[in-house]
Amino acid sequence: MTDSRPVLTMTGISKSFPGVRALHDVNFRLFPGEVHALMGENGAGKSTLIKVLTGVYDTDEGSITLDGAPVSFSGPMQATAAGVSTVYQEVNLCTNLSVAENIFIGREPRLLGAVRWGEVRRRARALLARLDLDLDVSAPLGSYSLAIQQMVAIARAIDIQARVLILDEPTSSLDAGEVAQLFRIMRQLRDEGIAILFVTHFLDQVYEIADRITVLRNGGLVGEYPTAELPQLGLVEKMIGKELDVLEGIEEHSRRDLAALEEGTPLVAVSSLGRAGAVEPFNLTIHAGEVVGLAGLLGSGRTEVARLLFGADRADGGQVAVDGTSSSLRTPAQAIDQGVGFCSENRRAEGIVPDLSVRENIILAMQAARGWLRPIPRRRQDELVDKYVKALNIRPADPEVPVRNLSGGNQQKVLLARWLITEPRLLILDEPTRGIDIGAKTEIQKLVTQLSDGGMAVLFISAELEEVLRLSHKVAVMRDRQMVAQLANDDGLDADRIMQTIASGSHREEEDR
Amino acid sequence: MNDTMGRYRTMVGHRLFWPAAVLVVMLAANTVYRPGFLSVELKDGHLYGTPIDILRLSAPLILVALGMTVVISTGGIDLSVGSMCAISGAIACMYISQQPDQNSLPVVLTALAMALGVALVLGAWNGVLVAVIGIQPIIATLILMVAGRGLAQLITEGQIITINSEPYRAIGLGHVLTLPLAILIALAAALLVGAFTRRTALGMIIESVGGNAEASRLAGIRSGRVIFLAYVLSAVCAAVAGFMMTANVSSADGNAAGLWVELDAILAVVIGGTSLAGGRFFLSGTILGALIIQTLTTTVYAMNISPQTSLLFKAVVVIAVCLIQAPAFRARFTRRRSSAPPPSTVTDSPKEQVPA
Amino acid sequence: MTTGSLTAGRTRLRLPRRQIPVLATLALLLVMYGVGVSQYQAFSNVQVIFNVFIDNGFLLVVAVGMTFVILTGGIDLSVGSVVAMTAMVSASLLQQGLPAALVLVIALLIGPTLGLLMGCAIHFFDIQPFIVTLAGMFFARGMCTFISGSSIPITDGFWTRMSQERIGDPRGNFVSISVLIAFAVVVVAAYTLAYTRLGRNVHAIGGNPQSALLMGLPVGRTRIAVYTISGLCSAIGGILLSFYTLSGAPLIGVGMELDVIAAVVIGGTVLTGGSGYVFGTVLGVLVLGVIQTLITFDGSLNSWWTKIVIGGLLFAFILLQRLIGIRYK
Amino acid sequence: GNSDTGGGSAADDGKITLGFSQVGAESGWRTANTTSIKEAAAAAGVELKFDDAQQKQENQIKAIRNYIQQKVDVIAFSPVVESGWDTVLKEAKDAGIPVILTDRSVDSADKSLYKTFLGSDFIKEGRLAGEWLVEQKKTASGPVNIVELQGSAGAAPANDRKKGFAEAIAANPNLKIIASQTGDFTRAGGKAVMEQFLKANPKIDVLFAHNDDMGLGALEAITAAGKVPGKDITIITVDAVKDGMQALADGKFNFIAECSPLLGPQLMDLAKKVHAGEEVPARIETEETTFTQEQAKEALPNRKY
Ligand SMILES: Nc1ncnc2c1ncn2[C@@H]1O[C@H](COP(=O)(O)OP(=O)(O)OP(=O)(O)O)[C@@H](O)[C@H]1O
Ligand SMILES: Nc1ncnc2c1ncn2[C@@H]1O[C@H](COP(=O)(O)OP(=O)(O)OP(=O)(O)O)[C@@H](O)[C@H]1O
Ligand SMILES: [Mg+2]
Ligand SMILES: [Mg+2]
Repeated sequence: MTDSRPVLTMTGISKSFPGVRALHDVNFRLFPGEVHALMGENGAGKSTLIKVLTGVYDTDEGSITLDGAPVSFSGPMQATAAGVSTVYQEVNLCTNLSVAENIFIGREPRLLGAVRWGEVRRRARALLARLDLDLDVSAPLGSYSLAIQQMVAIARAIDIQARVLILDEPTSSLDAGEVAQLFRIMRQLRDEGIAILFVTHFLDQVYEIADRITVLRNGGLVGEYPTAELPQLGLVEKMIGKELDVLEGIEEHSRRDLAALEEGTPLVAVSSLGRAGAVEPFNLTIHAGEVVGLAGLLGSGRTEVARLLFGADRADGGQVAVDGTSSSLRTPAQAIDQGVGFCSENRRAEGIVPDLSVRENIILAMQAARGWLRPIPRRRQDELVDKYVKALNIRPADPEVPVRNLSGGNQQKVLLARWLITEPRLLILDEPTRGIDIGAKTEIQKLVTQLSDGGMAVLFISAELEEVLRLSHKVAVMRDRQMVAQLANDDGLDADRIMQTIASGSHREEEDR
Repeated sequence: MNDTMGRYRTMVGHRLFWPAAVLVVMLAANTVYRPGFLSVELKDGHLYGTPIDILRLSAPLILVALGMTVVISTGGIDLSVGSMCAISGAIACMYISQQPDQNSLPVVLTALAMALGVALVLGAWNGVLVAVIGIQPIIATLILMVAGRGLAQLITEGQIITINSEPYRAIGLGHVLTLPLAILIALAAALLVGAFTRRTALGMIIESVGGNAEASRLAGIRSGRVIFLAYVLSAVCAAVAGFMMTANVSSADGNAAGLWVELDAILAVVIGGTSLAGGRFFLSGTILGALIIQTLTTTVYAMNISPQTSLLFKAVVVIAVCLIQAPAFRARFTRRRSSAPPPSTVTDSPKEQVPA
Repeated sequence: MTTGSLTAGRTRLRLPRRQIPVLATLALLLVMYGVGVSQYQAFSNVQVIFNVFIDNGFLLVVAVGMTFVILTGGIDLSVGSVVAMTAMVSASLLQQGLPAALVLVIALLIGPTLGLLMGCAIHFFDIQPFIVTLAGMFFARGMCTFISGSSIPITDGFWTRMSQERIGDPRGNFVSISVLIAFAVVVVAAYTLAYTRLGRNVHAIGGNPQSALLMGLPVGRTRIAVYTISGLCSAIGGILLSFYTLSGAPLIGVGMELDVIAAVVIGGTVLTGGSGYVFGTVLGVLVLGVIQTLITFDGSLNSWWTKIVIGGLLFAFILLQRLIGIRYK
Repeated sequence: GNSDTGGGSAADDGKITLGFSQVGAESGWRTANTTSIKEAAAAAGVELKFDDAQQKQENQIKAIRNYIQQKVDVIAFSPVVESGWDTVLKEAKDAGIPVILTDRSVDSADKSLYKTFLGSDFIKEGRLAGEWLVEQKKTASGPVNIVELQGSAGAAPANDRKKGFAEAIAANPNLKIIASQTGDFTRAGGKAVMEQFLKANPKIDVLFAHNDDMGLGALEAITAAGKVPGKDITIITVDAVKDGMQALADGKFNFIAECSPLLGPQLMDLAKKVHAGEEVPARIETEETTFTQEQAKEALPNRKY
């Protein structure tokens, strides 16, 4: 592979934002027919490098060549035209447009200048079929879950006749099946000679697909390595820049005595809560100190369960009892009053308030619960915020920067902090580790265990089954927006059994997963 | 050297620097045109002079713009403020004019209370339309903008109601400690709104609702209430502004009072740095914006720019103001002048941020 | 849809959800018309409908331009003044004896040029559309009074013909040429929005400008184009207005921008952008026109009651429209 | 609403239907005008269809079109602006409906489009004001400094009053307009402008305001500046509405050129005549006068508006 000339080189790239040096003298090469992983902690500068490359940001210094010729894109439009196709971190599509249009906008098939809508839909369907997706392509994209949107974004990128394909954390919200699908296509494209730049925080995925790895740390280049020559441990050390001890995986402590936990009145008891078109009525009990995992495939309705429980969506019927007394959790505010917290998977649309500072974003839920008349004293705010900025290693560590300026992973940590300071009795975490680097991910997992040891109940949703298994006392399995099973996390439970539960009785089209 | 340079930079980087600079330039231009422009003298224990006029005349606009700032910050807009001024003024003046003793303080207070009561109701009406029924703010408030002026004229029966009430007149023209009362009222309102929003958590909550309504809802904010409150506040501010406008000329003109004030108020808010898309708001910027607008109007009079060209003149100034205000515009010049631009001003707005 | 059960529930509401706003508006409009017919005898004349079009043709054209702008999430406050300026410029040039064709060309160039400049200011200098177009509004209105303090009549033959030509059926019902021009503009705009890249980019930018940029769409170009289009529509509207009144008056069209914005929003376009139809805008203009006609037919309203009733009708209409189940956004 | 309107039935019961399109309700003057017309219609047994155009020409044209549809017997209107009426007036003519203009005129070349114009002569009003001033300042030796408060930029009364006044004072080169600014016909506008006039010009001898309201606003500014209105500064206005007459009677104004809004009775008369096909003069001027302070004191008790 490396004997050919690089299709893309970036030399001496530097980029500063007010108060932050996001990139400093970074070099990067990309060869045709390789999958190149760009690795680094949250805020290391991966996304910035990609944005500099595609002209979203101007460089302060440095040069870029494509096929040996110097280029300087003025924006994604030019980059795309030159054959650099990008899926940026966070879904960057227009939710008001249809699925098909999101895939083809900007390069619709036309006849005499008129968009051929039939053709657009037909091609979109075909393209999605390649990704194993069967969607109504003329429905607005916004009616689909974030994971689907992510897949649509990928579909858009791979359709472009590109020489360079850039994927910034495309897998963060995908489940194993979808990831496998994506990798199959990536390999296919690689074999066609396309150069792929791939960002992820999943080490397994890197070793599964990447040919080479470039590591960034704190905006600086650490090095470029063939995957084969860099063992996992070495990679992590290069990323975090110190010896690895934090990473002693958390022992599978969670397999404690479920029966003991489940004594007494449950903290939350849900009976036949449901919403037409979203989730079939389900029952669920969660006890104090219990971690309930929610497993299921993409779009199986996990998020919908969480939203119903939190009152973010109105349920059609069913009851929720908190501490044994039936309560109404019809709005988020009511749920929060009852001690429920909900960290949404869609951090951009439902999580952060971009203009507000890190501090304000963190105290938002707590302040809302106290009412506006009782502001949290500034000293207390600073204490709380400092504590979690440190605990979660939020960078930059300045609580007064607008949260919009943080890297994706750091934004996620801010959201987590928002809910942690409210000290809820039941915390619903929907993909909390999405887009979070390996160090922080372990931190969060540790945190969840600590919290549950301290008596907090957690509803934990994650696309990573291992993570769910490691943390949960009990796993509820979703299939087709139905809660099909609740399995105690004893020694008998593993990923395979969950997959089987999901698969048994599922529809034909899903059998190959 | 380095220190002064740094201080200069923080000053220039400050949000209010450029609007303030514009104001200063306008005042300077006036002073050059007429050296006595800035002079203030003490007449009968009152301060008297053009700067005082500007302050006094901008008081109603400041009030309206304060309420507007909060509404805009929630992601809304209130077009009905002009009508609200007319209605409140009309009610107050109408009531006073019907009383045998127009100079009695209780009469005036009753009038104010009645008008404020109606303003509360109308503000609540707007609030319900936007926050509860979910009508787009511009249309929801357009209803009252149209109908409200009709209401005001209905109250006055299309006449200009002239009153002869010293206490009421004082709202617009009275003096306390040599300063016009109107200025003090506006100042008090600004401090009150400032305290209410910045001393409590209300400000942050408003900004949060305006910045991302769905995220705020999921964080437990009852955004409906916040939005509702914003419209009520705006109505009350407009009502007080209506008192000032009518007191200033001791008469209520249902047609002319507060005409186009909504545009001026929005302009003031935007000049002050608050985005029409909602989110962060800046009360001090709004006040500065209102002063700029009033100074501009006064300049037209003071320089006796002919009515035929005064609109052109205003347009040119407004264009200049917004250009100078825009970091992207300044960046072009900074970049041209110095090869190594200070990062604080130049990269302020990465290309990615496209305003809605 | 015949896809599997996975998608069945999800698509359930799609079709109605998208079309309901426009259909509801249409239904309400018909109801309103029905009320008029039942109340006032002459209301049922076909010419009454034609008159609504004749009297609102220019408004319609301007509203179509505004629809583009609002779809991107912007706003254009300058339209009323640009309409007036175009009429003033035409009138004064014709008064000076320039040939009609040349005047047409000049008049049709001014609006788009101003729009282009405003679009550039909005895009390149990152200034809020509201403030830029407000400055444009002052400027254009200033130009009006600058050109002449009083109204200028137009006596040109071409203009007179365009103004007084009646295209009609044998029973004497007629429309003016302006109506045809307005319809042509509507059709072209609807086609542009639905079937051209420009039109689709407009929707995308309204949905999410940052995403549109990252998707490689020409955000800047589109945004500038949109204000230029609005300027062009205002210019055409101005020409139609000058046909309509055969004059240019410095104060004509004051406050028109609000009528236009109202029409667009009543027509179901969301002010924050990304969703709306030209057909909705047509309905919005008709709603305003029919309200006006109802009030004139009544003929017993006081000046202030006129305003109150307009506000009331507007309220009733929007409330019903809303209750019939439109969930904007 | 009444359901039996329109449809040409009007002639059957011998009652005339008059469609009247008013400019708006932008001033007390206008309201008095509207009231007069309504009262006169009721008194004369004319069925009135009234429409308020809210200062928009488009609305007036719409209203006239609708009157044509409703087949009213006579159309009357106060045009918002002078130009732009030919098309719709031609339609009225084709429909056989006579048109009467009130208050303001139109500039159509084709005079057959309307039967008559009933209203004041704004130029004359300005001239009367100017002539009175020339007469007053006949003996003035030095220059006389005049400031002018104009009506809304572009409005016909503003343009014409300015013109008439300027023509009249041209007779005496001592009379100079040193500042002229629009006060938008409102008290607030008049006051704000006058404040600046007073600060910019140490010596103002005369104020000419295009209507009473601006004059009344200016009064306040003058008083606040420590000057005595009517003495230190001679004040001339137009209109003669009640508040203005009061100020004149109180000696705060010096002269008012009347512009009477009471056109109702004359209009009904004319409407009946044109409906009956009688010839009417093409131009009928409202009976108007001027007031000095003494005349105002006399007239004030029995003024109707
Ligand atoms: N628009 C911006 N303004 C200011 N600072 C920014 C901006 N965008 C990024 N940064 C900063 O630049 C640094 C690098 O961010 P970047 O998004 O490249 O990180 P990343 O490596 O992609 O992290 P993650 O894994 O969390 O996505 C961060 O410290 C971030 O706060
Ligand atoms: N395969 C699919 N085809 C069509 N629509 C889907 C599909 N998957 C998900 N959706 C959409 O996603 C919504 C349900 O997803 P939800 O977010 O509850 O699932 P989830 O289990 O949390 O999955 P995700 O991993 O996407 O978060 C549905 O309402 C539907 O609109
Ligand atoms: Mg990133
Ligand atoms: Mg989910």
